[in-house]
Amino acid sequence: MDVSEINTGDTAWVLAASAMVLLMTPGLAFFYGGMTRSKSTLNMMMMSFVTIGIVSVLWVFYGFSLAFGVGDSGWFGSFDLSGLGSSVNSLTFNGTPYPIPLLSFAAFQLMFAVITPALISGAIADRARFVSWCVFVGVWVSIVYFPVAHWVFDFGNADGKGAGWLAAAGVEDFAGGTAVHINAGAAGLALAIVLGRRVGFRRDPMRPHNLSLVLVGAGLLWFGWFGFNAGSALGANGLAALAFMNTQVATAGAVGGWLLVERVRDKHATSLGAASGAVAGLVAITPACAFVAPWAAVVIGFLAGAVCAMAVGLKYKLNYDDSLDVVGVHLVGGLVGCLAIGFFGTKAVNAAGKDGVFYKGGLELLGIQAKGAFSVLAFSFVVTLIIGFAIEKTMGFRISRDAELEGIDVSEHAESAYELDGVTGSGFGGGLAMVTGKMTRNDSVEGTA
Amino acid sequence: MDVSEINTGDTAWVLAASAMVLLMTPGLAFFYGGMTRSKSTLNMMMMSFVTIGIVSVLWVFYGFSLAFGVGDSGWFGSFDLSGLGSSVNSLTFNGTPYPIPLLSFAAFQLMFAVITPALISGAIADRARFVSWCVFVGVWVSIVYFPVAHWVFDFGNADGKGAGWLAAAGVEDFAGGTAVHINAGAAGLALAIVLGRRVGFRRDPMRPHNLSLVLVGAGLLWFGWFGFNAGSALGANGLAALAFMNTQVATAGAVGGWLLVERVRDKHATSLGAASGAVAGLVAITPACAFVAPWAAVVIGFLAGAVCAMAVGLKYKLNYDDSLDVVGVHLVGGLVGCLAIGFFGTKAVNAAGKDGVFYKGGLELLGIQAKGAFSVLAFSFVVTLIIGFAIEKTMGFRISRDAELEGIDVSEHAESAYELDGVTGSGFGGGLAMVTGKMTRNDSVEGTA
Amino acid sequence: MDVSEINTGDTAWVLAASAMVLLMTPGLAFFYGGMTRSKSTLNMMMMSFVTIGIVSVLWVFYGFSLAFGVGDSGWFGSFDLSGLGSSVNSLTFNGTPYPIPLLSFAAFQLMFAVITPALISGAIADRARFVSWCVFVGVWVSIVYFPVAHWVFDFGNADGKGAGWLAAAGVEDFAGGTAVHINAGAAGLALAIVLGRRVGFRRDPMRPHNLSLVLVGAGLLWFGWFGFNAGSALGANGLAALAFMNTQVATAGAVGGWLLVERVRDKHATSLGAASGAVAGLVAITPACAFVAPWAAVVIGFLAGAVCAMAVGLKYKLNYDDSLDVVGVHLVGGLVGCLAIGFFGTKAVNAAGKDGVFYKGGLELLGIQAKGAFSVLAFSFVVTLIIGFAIEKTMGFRISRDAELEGIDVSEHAESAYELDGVTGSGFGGGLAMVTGKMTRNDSVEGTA
Amino acid sequence: MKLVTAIIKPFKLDEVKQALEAIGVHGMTVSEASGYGRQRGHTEVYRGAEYTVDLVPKVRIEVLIEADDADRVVDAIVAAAQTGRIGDGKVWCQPVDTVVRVRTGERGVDAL
Amino acid sequence: MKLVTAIIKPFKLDEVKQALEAIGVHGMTVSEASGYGRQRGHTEVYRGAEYTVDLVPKVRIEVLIEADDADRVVDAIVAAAQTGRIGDGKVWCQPVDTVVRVRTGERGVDAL
Amino acid sequence: MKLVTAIIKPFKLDEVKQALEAIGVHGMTVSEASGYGRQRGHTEVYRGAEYTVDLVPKVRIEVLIEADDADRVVDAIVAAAQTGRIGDGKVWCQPVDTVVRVRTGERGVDAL
Ligand SMILES: Nc1ncnc2c1ncn2[C@@H]1O[C@H](COP(=O)(O)OP(=O)(O)O)[C@@H](O)[C@H]1O
Ligand SMILES: Nc1ncnc2c1ncn2[C@@H]1O[C@H](COP(=O)(O)OP(=O)(O)O)[C@@H](O)[C@H]1O
Ligand SMILES: Nc1ncnc2c1ncn2[C@@H]1O[C@H](COP(=O)(O)OP(=O)(O)O)[C@@H](O)[C@H]1O
Repeated sequence: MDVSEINTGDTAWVLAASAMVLLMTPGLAFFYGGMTRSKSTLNMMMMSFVTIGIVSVLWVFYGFSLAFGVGDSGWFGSFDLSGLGSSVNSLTFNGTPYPIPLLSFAAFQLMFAVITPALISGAIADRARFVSWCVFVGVWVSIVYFPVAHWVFDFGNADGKGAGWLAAAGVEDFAGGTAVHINAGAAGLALAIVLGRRVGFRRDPMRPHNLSLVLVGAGLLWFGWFGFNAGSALGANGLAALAFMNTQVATAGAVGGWLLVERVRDKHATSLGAASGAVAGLVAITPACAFVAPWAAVVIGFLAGAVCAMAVGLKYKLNYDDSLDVVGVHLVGGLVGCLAIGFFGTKAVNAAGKDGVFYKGGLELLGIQAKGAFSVLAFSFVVTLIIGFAIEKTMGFRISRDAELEGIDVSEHAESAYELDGVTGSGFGGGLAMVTGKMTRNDSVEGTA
Repeated sequence: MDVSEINTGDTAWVLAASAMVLLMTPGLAFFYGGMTRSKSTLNMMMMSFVTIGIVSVLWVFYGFSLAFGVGDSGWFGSFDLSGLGSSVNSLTFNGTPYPIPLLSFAAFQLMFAVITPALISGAIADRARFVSWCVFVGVWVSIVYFPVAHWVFDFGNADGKGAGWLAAAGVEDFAGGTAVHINAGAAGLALAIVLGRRVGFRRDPMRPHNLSLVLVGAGLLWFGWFGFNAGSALGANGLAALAFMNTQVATAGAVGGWLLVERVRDKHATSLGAASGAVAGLVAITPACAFVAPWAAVVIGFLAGAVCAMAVGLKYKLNYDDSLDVVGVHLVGGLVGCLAIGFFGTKAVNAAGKDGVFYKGGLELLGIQAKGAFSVLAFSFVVTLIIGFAIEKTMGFRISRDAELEGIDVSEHAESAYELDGVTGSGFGGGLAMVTGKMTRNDSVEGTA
Repeated sequence: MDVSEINTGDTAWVLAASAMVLLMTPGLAFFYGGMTRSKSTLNMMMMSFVTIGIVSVLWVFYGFSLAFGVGDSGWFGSFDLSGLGSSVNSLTFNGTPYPIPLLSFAAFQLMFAVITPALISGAIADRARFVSWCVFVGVWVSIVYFPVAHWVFDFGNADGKGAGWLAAAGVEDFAGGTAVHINAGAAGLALAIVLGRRVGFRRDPMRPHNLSLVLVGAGLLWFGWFGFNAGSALGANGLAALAFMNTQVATAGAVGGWLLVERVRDKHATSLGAASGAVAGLVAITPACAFVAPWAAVVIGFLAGAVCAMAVGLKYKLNYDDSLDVVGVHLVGGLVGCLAIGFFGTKAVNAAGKDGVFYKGGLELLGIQAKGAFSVLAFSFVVTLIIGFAIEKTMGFRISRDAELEGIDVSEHAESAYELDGVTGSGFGGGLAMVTGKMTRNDSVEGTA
Repeated sequence: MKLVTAIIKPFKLDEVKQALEAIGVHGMTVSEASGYGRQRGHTEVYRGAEYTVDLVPKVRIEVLIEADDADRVVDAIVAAAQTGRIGDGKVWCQPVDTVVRVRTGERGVDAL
Repeated sequence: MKLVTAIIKPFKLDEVKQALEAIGVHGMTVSEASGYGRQRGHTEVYRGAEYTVDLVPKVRIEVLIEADDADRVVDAIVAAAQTGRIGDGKVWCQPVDTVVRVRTGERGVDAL
Repeated sequence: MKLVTAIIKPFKLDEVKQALEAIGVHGMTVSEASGYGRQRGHTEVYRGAEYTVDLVPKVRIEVLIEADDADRVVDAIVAAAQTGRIGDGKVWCQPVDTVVRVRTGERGVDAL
């Protein structure tokens, strides 16, 4: 294939979509950060931001290669793309050729690798040592995410070999219901178990400290998710448009589903519910967005919203502290979406797909989907448990009880998020903060002005 | 037209633009949400978020069809596109063929249908029952927005029939000055009348509780509006570039116009003024962006900024409580923009347009524009008044005085937006909140930890 | 060149990128606005918003022309494009022809002209008269930015003449390391000197009042920067993809570099550090993004993060009050990036570039880069100093000491950013604010309700 | 000299201020407080669980006055702050040894 | 009548509330405060400089009681708020002339 | 035992703290307040209407001291907080029956 064959329209869409997906991780940081108490919001957001840093660097050196490198295995790629040292003219091949630069494909996929571990962080809010989290992210993407991305997203080399084993098995997962959401959800459950419950879990309300911030996050996630789902078409075409439309209407349905459950159960529809419902819908439609009709997307979204609204209560019953509901939203929502394809999938909208139960396709597709979903779930849960306990036993994964009570922002980052009030935020900081000897290092606080 | 004829570049732009327009509704939520008092910000934002949900679902089932379905009428479409069940390969036809997937056109137009009712919500801040708002949105889009979108945006079927009556009359409204802004502004006025004034209107300042949030909203709106206006070219071409440039410079002019009025009148230029001015400029250039030269866009923007800055005081004079100035900004700004085309419109920049007063075109174009603007204004105002009173008389539209005083966030959503302070936000929630019997339903708050 | 030759894919990408770059300026407003104390955040954000307004208007009338107008000089353009009155069908020529509308190129470049002066504002937080700032922006872009943009970004007319003297000299600056960052950084230093130190500098901590807002800003900047860097390819191609990937991984490296320095020096990695590190990396990779390999981008980013983390302490040592570290991040980061090309630049990734020190290119490229960087630095610093002192001597540039102590938001804008608390934010404003005679102007506060 | 302290409902602040002005008291200090008592706060819902906030927002007013004015001031506050509904608050009066106006150093009644 | 004021660590508020309920005190007023004393606050880092915040978050509780109950109430608060670590706070008791319940105008003990 | 309460301008807090340290007072409790008096607050503009905020930000300081120290402490605060401009605030002194240190249960002077 010659470089002159680049399709600028496809490339434009993949570039724009990649930027949109990058924005999802800060969006997630705000969504999660607003949900914590004010004493731990910075740590929550830092977990996302540092994940962008760590995963992006590893991606250059071996991550992309491990996931998409040319090799024979269905389990992982190779090391032949390490360093991403290709010229600007290489094009993309993934099962079939795509007329977009290889680096744009690599950048797009990178954003998926970034957000997946970031999603996990919600399960361990308020209590994880920051250094341990950094180590966890590096290890986890290397032995969980990069391989699983190969399983699901690699459709093979030009020689017809090297497709991921789930991709080869016909699992339909357009944008990462398994590799991203079930994967992160299962890992979140494992880490919640490793780290244990927060002080005050099931006693204190621990309500969101800033719902505006939660909604800012939800808005940016929703926006970015169009890149995530419609960008997964790797081109600006009808498939992308279908994925786009389904993403929108499923999310709409899920907002409705969640709020309806709240209204009936609690008599009030909450803004946290609207935000959570939106995310649940986005999660559920992720695998399905290019395989179902728009009306079916509404139904899948509605189901996901309603089911997840009920699932977030499970942690209180089962007594694990999945603090910001990674399990209830991403694992459960991911399962709803992956399995729903088995029912609603139809060749009528996308000839590349299969017909599901409701389209006379029988149970075959559903079976394949279940295999994909549960394989990833089991692998991720078990390996994460091992990594988590290994870190816990060696360097320790949890901060002290006192630090947790005072707030992890102060203990891990020596910062507090807000200085809004009249006394401390008035700018008469000299009256309130005393400078320690350390300050002399750069002479910065002798009286001046 | 064959599927091979899809233009990937046009499609890429319409997809990106659609995502940008979606982001405008959360942006609007923040813009409005920051302007309310802290006790009603969540309700304000919820009105926008739930509108995304409701309208998107209706769009699938009949909304898109009612607006753009193939039929003979100039008043509404048909039901032939219900369910959006088309294959991924359908292309778009609207007056002329567009080489983009039909679903991308449907998604783009959906975002307009979403934001229009959301705009209305600003007029009734702090006091509308949430359920009544949901019902209102469903009814209003069905009998006001979907038809009006047909009037203005439908340029007819392949058989040459079915164009909207205003489109057929030659009304120039590139991106929705009439269908979106005048429509929402007139409806906002009607609802403000139906619901009546807030407790303390004209006595308490009711100043914005969070101007950072207002500016976050304004920033996202500005960004998304490029999708709104330049995306309305339905392709990546010179018209889109003209619309893009005009959008930017008109908005710039409007910030200047508004701040200048403030500076002269109040001696201070405010950040609320900058944000409001930006929105006023964006509104005014919406219909005009592809019909005028950039220098004219600056002038139109400046005028809109200055006029709207003065118009927002009207509500105090006329004693209607258009709480967040939907009338002063969207109705007035929309009128400025629609009528300005009659003066500044020129074939020199866009051969498809007409020449206005300043280009020796005489009063013809101005007359057409006035007809378009006032037709939509009158229809929207009257029908909204009827819908509003119908809801008020049946289920009730306004919350109780006590609930309003305590704050609608608590009364309608059982939430408060911020828990920032040392006592309630310290995470020692157990010390401050007592759990009612209800909690036992899911056992969630027996002492643990 | 015929209009039919427009490339819709390239155009789609440039339009999307332009919108993304516009969003950077609000993003910057939040990044800066969160870093100030709560009493001066609105002023900080207003400086950015008003800059969008002023520069956009000037751009239409002469800015674009002065930078890119057809002329013979290497120092500035001409006035032949004043008014941007071109038809929608003009295409772009800048050294070579680009199949995108001229207006899309003008819009894209406008966003650069907007953000550059906005960057400067961080150096003079809390203390600049708003009117003086407005005047400064108008003058500064006219005699500093527009010419410098010509020097660096204009590659000449169709007749082969009129390229900027630095562009002609072979300075490699893909997206504005010199014209944007070094330029703004040097100007920031000059203005910090002109305005002098804030009351309490080096005595009070003056810590960020809202780190969530800082992170929102950083997230939007990161997103928008993909448009900035990858959009500078002016097309959707391999070069854009390379720039995109490098932008991401350099930023990732910089977050790592900054946090590592903090961890070692202060024992804590802060969220302000993560946000600042990201910006430092984005700055440094800006000139280099299309000339180096991804692994080199990681290294450049890491270096920039680490060096800038140390450079922000300089102001305390040298006793100038560059309040939000425009010098430490943009000047230093810009220098790191521009000079790094001299080492890491390679034809292997981009045939249009030159080989640097590490690719057997010797010192030639490094010399050229140094010439470009220091020419812009010196010109900007000196001219800004002159403009600054001229404003200071004539209209005055600094607010009074009392106004600064009370807070510039109140003194310059008659607003305060937050009304969150129970007393003032409770909506019982009538209880807390007394209306002066002025209110009678519009009758707005006689008892009603 | 006496110190009168009042805990009232926030939306009554304006009326109390006016009532005090009316009887010639032109200074006071106001702060935020939360009240615990018979009155219960609103209900909040979080993830399907329902909470009653047991601390209710209140405003505290402190007024320094001449000893002789004590009853008049207390009565004025009570009259202005009363709604008759639970949670209206308390007003109390305490002895004060000295008062100084910081600006001038004046003591006693002159400091008011 | 007495006024008991207590400055305590914020996370002890709940236990103090329960202790007071236990001895029959059903009303109090709570507010935020910052304490300066032996206890030092946490450390914050900003741009490479390290600060120790010398004001530590505290909660202030005010309880109006009958004079005879003073010791019992003070003791109950001290017992409930004690952690034994520096910064536990202070409790003090002051005389009060009158107390009025705003809702009813009742005075003295009836107002509690 | 006495309780000295001072309402001062917020930016004077640091100087008052230092002045108290200088005369051997090492503990105090600080809180936010809003003052109403001769001093008027700043002006805010909203949608073309102008408001004068009549509550001005203040800081309240409470210091428990031995009765004998009262004058010295009051004088030190007044000296440190004075700017000579309207709104400098008030300082007053009240009797206290008992003080208890929560950490140890110590009473009276030992509790300070
Ligand atoms: N014993 C007390 N000491 C101090 N403050 C009290 C006491 N009892 C009540 N309060 C304050 O008075 C407020 C009103 O009391 P509450 O019992 O709710 O209603 P009411 O006074 O109308 O009977 C409470 O919110 C609290 O702030
Ligand atoms: N002299 C004082 N007057 C008023 N409040 C005081 C005084 N001394 C201490 N406090 C309050 O008591 C709190 C605890 O005092 P501190 O000296 O830190 O510990 P401890 O009481 O355990 O010795 C302080 O944070 C402050 O709020
Ligand atoms: N009678 C009063 N009771 C309680 N506090 C008062 C009283 N008068 C004034 N204050 C407090 O003292 C502050 C300063 O008073 P003000 O009259 O403005 O100036 P000055 O004390 O300089 O004459 C006020 O803001 C208020 O907090």
